[in-house]
Order: sequence, then structure tokens, then C-alpha cells
Amino acid sequence: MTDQLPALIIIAPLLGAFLTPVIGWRYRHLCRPWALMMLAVPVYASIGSLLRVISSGPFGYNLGGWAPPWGIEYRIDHLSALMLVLIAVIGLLATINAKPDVATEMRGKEPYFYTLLLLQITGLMGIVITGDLFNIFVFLEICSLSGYGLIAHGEDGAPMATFNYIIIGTIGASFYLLGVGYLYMATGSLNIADLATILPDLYHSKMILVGFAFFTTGVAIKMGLFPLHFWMPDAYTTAPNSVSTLIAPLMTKVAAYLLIRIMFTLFQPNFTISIVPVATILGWLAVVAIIVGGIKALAQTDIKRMVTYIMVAEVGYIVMGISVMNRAGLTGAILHIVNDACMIFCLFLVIGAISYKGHGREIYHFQNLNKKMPYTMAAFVIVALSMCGIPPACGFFSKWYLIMGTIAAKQWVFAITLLGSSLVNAVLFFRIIEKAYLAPPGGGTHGHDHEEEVIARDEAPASMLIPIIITAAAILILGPLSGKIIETVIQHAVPAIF
Amino acid sequence: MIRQLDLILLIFIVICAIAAINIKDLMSAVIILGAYGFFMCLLWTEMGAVDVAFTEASVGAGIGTVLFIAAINKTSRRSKD
Amino acid sequence: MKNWFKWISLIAVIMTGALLIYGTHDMPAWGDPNSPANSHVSPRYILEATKLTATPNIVSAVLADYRSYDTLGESAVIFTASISCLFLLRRIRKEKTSEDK
Amino acid sequence: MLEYILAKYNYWIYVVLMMIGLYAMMGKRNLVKKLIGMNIFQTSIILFFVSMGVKKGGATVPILMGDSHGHGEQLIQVADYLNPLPHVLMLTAIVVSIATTGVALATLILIYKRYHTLEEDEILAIRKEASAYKTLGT
Repeated sequence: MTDQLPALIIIAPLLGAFLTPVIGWRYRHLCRPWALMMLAVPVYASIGSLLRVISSGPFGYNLGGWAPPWGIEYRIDHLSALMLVLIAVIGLLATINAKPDVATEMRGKEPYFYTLLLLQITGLMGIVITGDLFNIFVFLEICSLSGYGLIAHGEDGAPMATFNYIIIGTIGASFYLLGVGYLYMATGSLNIADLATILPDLYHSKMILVGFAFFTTGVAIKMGLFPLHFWMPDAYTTAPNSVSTLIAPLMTKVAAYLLIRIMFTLFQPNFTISIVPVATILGWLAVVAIIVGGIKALAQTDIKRMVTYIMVAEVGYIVMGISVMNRAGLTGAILHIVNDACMIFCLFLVIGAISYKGHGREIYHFQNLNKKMPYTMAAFVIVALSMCGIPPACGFFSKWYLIMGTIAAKQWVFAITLLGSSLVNAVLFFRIIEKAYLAPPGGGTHGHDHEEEVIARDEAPASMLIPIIITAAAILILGPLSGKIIETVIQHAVPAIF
Repeated sequence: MIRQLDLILLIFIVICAIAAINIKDLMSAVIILGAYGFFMCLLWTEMGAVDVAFTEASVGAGIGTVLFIAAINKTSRRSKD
Repeated sequence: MKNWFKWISLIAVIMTGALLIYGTHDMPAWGDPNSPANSHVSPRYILEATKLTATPNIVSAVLADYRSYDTLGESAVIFTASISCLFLLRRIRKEKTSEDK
Repeated sequence: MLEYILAKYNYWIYVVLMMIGLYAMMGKRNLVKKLIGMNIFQTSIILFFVSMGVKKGGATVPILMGDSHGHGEQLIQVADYLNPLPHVLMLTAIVVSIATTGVALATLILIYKRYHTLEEDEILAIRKEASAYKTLGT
């Protein structure tokens, strides 16, 4: 049974997606339980795979029984197992969270919505699990296409944002495909493990250099790295809340995973150190990304748009951790992938709950929200602490490793940028917390005081509140646990020569 | 591989591509895009990729053109560049 | 503003093209039967596919057997696209009918 | 020199096509033109892959000749048949490209319903006006 777990991870949500419209044809209310059931399977299977990887090391799964360079292979190692658990759990929670939004915004279209949601999660997990370069492209397109469909269904302006996303996303995916073509032309293989053994002899070939450049550019577009981030704020701000909750935290992280895979598994680290100065370029782009993201976030009053600019900066963190090319930096980057996915997910959940309750997304709408939605705002405070890097929350630990990595690489500018960015985050979140907790009730802007007016509690429905509480608890628990995560998982994901 | 045929087809393809993005009337541009697709099919048949060629002829040039025409019918065929 | 943007994109395109042309320098000559692409993985398909899958068309054999998983993904892509179109365009019809009422 | 050109011209044509497509995607203002550019761009990548699988010297389409039930297997020569793998990959890529075009056209229809134009600069002007109106209203 446990031998077939990797196949279940993809097959269950894919089958679920194919059958959802069939079920929804007659029994529309059954779509949601069906989707949840089909998403519970990958959670179980990915946790099983993670445990197997921890106990007995990386393993492969040959689809159809064909040996790897000829057939397609699933390759599960420590990094991909960790990513699978992350995607499966966040996918399940996001689907639970989607219920009230779908009931109000997409009445009558539940089957389509849940189908696309399942396909999105299938695509994300497929990118992580597969060990074949072209298969990654196919899954990348599955999750991009379902993402286009879901995002375009948002508020006013969403179709235009989606159209730009389609154009730039297609450029990214096609660049990735070009990279695959160049590598295939030079080696004749598509399997990552096979390529990793062939490539070291060819590092000085111009084809390999160009292929690597196109891989990196394509992935950077999907990730929203600084000069190529311009599609991201528009797309994620205008998307429906239940959709940006799912896509925003995961898509960037999966692309970051792909970057780590390309730089450290497909190519050996010494390629990126000695032959192309790509690490330096990525590092400085990350610095600019963090600064631009921070400044742009400070300029926003719409909190959802603010979070998308924070994401630009957070992508910078991860890329910076990758670019310093040492053990502490890469550990911090991988840890930050997990932590940041949880934090951004929680932020979007909170925004979704607040919008659902009819409050606006501008900062002044947060007035006295702590009395109306105490649990939601408590979760928001926890995320804010984590974003600023206050110790019990998980954000502190990944930033600690990132800063350690930059110091070990003697990149003082990088370290200062990281510290400065924490300060910017503190300012960003304190503005909102101050408005929510410390502003006088009734507010000075309206002029008429109702000091004694009791603000009724008006909390989000349970299906929204439960994911919020779980994620906030996870942010608190992941912090103290990070030592253990590094010891059992991440340590093995970092290449041995560091 | 017949080199002359190959070259002529490649030149036709490039001309079609340039024409398709420069014609102001969108309907004509889409028709030229279809022609581009069919020239591409010929080229691939000539290179021996028959499966790719007939998939492109039916799916790429065929259904693609139909989708474009349907969308242009629903919107406008005016273009400024 | 308009021209400025066109120039920027032209420069970006030319840079991409130059990079690609630079990459073609090391490529094996067009149609070389012994290039790595033609000699590493694919010979086994040509030699074995008919014996193992009983299909004379090697492309079909590879598509539907060796790499059938890609083909599953391909059908999932079509499915995704059609469901996306339905998801997006249904709304217009709905709104129209509600306006008509 | 001529030898070098003959060995490479196919790849150069694909680069030229890719540049045309990419320029239309980025530089053109009309949204349908962008999609036409996207199609040209994707087709050029397919051309690149297909020309990768070509073998000169008498190789034919990758469909085995003669008895299909394996009696002629001793006669199979690798040099006689084209490389099937790029063809397989490109069958998938064609379908992917048409699926992307389909979704893009669906959003295009939504955009036209909202703004009644397909020119990017006109849409931007409408949006700017709308957001200015919104900030004035609050």
C-alpha cells in the first residue's frame, strides 16, 4: 500500500477534478464534500511519503513501470516531500475556507470552481513531485491555466489583470520550455536525475548556458522576482478572496522550489558558483526586490494590495537565501518557503474573512475591528509579529538563518537589507494594529462620539475561522519546532558540499 | 529533405508571421495566422513529423482559427496597430 | 510614452534573440544523426517500441505508453481550459437573464 | 562558412520567428495582436523541437514499415527513423498552446464586455478615469 502513495498524491485530486462536474450536474451541494474528500487523500499520502523519506531516504516511483530515462519518474526527496505536505495542507484549508465566498460570489458555479481548485492543487503538487523536466512543464500549464480561470472571475479589473498574467505567464512557461529544449539538445535526456549525471561534462557548452538562463528567467517570471513582478500585485489583488488565498502563497513558493531544484539538483552548485555569476545577479535583484516591495507596500492603503507587495519582498528573501550559496542561507531559504507560505496564507485568510463580513480593505476600515472580530484580529497580530521577526513566531527563525547566511557570505548589504525590511514590516503592520486596537471607538473622523456604544461581536463563519485559527497556531508552533524540522528534513535537502 | 522547398517554406512562414502582426484588420490577421499555421504543417511534414503536422493542422491552425474568429465576432475587428 | 514602451520591448526582444543565436553556436549541425538528442534516449524507443507495445507508429507508442503520463496531463490541460471558459463565460449569460427579468 | 550556415539556418529562422512573436506580445497595444504574437511564439518553439529530431541521410517518419507484429525486428536500424521523442513532446505542447489561447480569448470577451474596446491604452485610460472617480467619491 505505502508503495503506491506517490501515485495517490496526484491521481486522487486529478480524478476528483474530472468527476466534480459530473457530480455537480445533479447534486451541486455534494461538490464541496467531494473536493474535500479528494484533498484529504493527498494530505494523508504526502505525510506518509514524508515519513518514509525521513526513515529510509529519497525514493522514486516509475509510472507505468518504465525505467527512468525512458519513462516518467516521480522523485521524492526531503525537499519535495516537505513541499508536498505544505501544498496539501494549505490546499485543504483553502478549500474549507472557500465555502462562504463561493456561496455568495459564485452561486450556481460551484462545480466549476471546485474543479479548477482541485486542478490547481494537482498542478502545484505535480510540479513538486515529478522528476521529468517536460512533465514539470505540463503541470506548470495545468496550474497556470486553472489559475487564469480562477483569477479572471474576480472583481472589476480582474479580466485585464488576468490577460496580462496570461501573456507574461506564457512567456515564462515558454522560456522554461526553451530551456528544456536546449538541455535536451545537448544531452538527449529529460530526466532530472539522468541529466544531473550527464551535465557536469558539458558545463562549458554555450547551449547549457543559454538553457540555464532561460530556465532561470522563466521560473523568475512565475515567482514574481523583482523586474518581472509587475503582473503579480494586479492579478492577486483583483482575484476573488478564496482564490488568492490559495494561489498567492503557493504559486510563488513552488516556483522558488523549482529554482532550488534547477540550481542545486539539475546543475551542481559549482556550476552556479564558478561558471555563471548568476548567484550574484540573483542576490542583487533580491536586494532591489526587498527594497521596492517594502516601499511600494508602504505606499498602499488597500491592505490586499499591500500584502501582494509584501510578497514581492518575501520572494526577495527566499532568493537572497539561495543566492548566498552556503548552508545557513539555503536552510533559511527553505525554512522561509514553509514559514512564508503559512504567513501569507494566514494574511489572505484574514483579509478574506474581513471582506466577507462586509468591511472594506482600506486601512481606515480596520477601526475597532478587534471588538467585532476578536479571533481574526488576534490571528492577524500573530502574523504581524511573525512578519516582524518577534521570536516565538516562526518568521524569526527563518530570518535568523537568512541573516546568518548573508553574514557567512560576507554580504553586509544583504544583511542590512534584511534587517531594514523587518523594520519596514513592523511599520506596515503597526499602522493597521494601531487602527484596529488603539484608535478610539467611534473614531475621530466621523466626529460624533458614542463612547458608550457597545460594538457587537460579528465574527466570520466557522468555515473561515477554523483555517485562520489553525494557521495562526501553526505559525506559533512552527517557530519552536524549526530546529527539529531542520534536523530531520531540511538538513538533508541542502547539497552536501555546502 | 529537399533544401529548396525547405527554404521557400521558411521564407513564406516568416512573411506570414510579419504580415499577421502588422495588418490592421484583425479578421485578415487571423486568417493569415491560419495560413502561417498551415505552412508550418507543410514544413513539419517535410521534416518528417507527420503526427505533429496533422495535430497542428487540426488543432493549432484549425480550432485555433475558429476560436479566434468566434472571439473577434463577439468583440471588434478594429485595431490601431 | 507609447514609442518609449515599443523601444524597450524591441531592445528586450533583440537581447533575447541574441542570446538564443549565441546558444545555437554550439548546437550540433541540423539533421546530424549522431547528435546527443538523437542518440541518448530515443534509439531505445525505435528499437523496442514495436516489440513491447505492438504499435508500428513509434510516436503513438511513446505518447500512449512510455510517456502516457504526459498525455494524461495534456488531457487535463484541455479539461482545465474548457472548465475555465465555462466558469468565466457562464456569468455573462446569467447576468443577462437576470437583467431581462 | 556556407557549411556553417547550412547547418544552422533552421535554428536561426526559429529565433527570428520567436523574436517576431515576442515583440508582438510585448510591444503591440491591441490585445488580439498580442494573442497572435503568442501563437507565433509558441509555434516557433515547436519548430525548434521538431527540427531537433531531424536526421539526415535517409531517415523517414517514425512509423515502422513492414510487418507490424514484430517479425521484422532484426531489420530495424536506428538511423532509418526520425527521433520520435520531440514529436511526442510537441503534440502535448500544441494542445497546451491552444488551451492557453482559448482561456485568453475567454478573458478577452470579458474585457470587451467591460470596456468596449480591445486597445490597451484606451482600457488604461478608462481605468484611470474610474479610479480617479472612486477616490473623488470617498
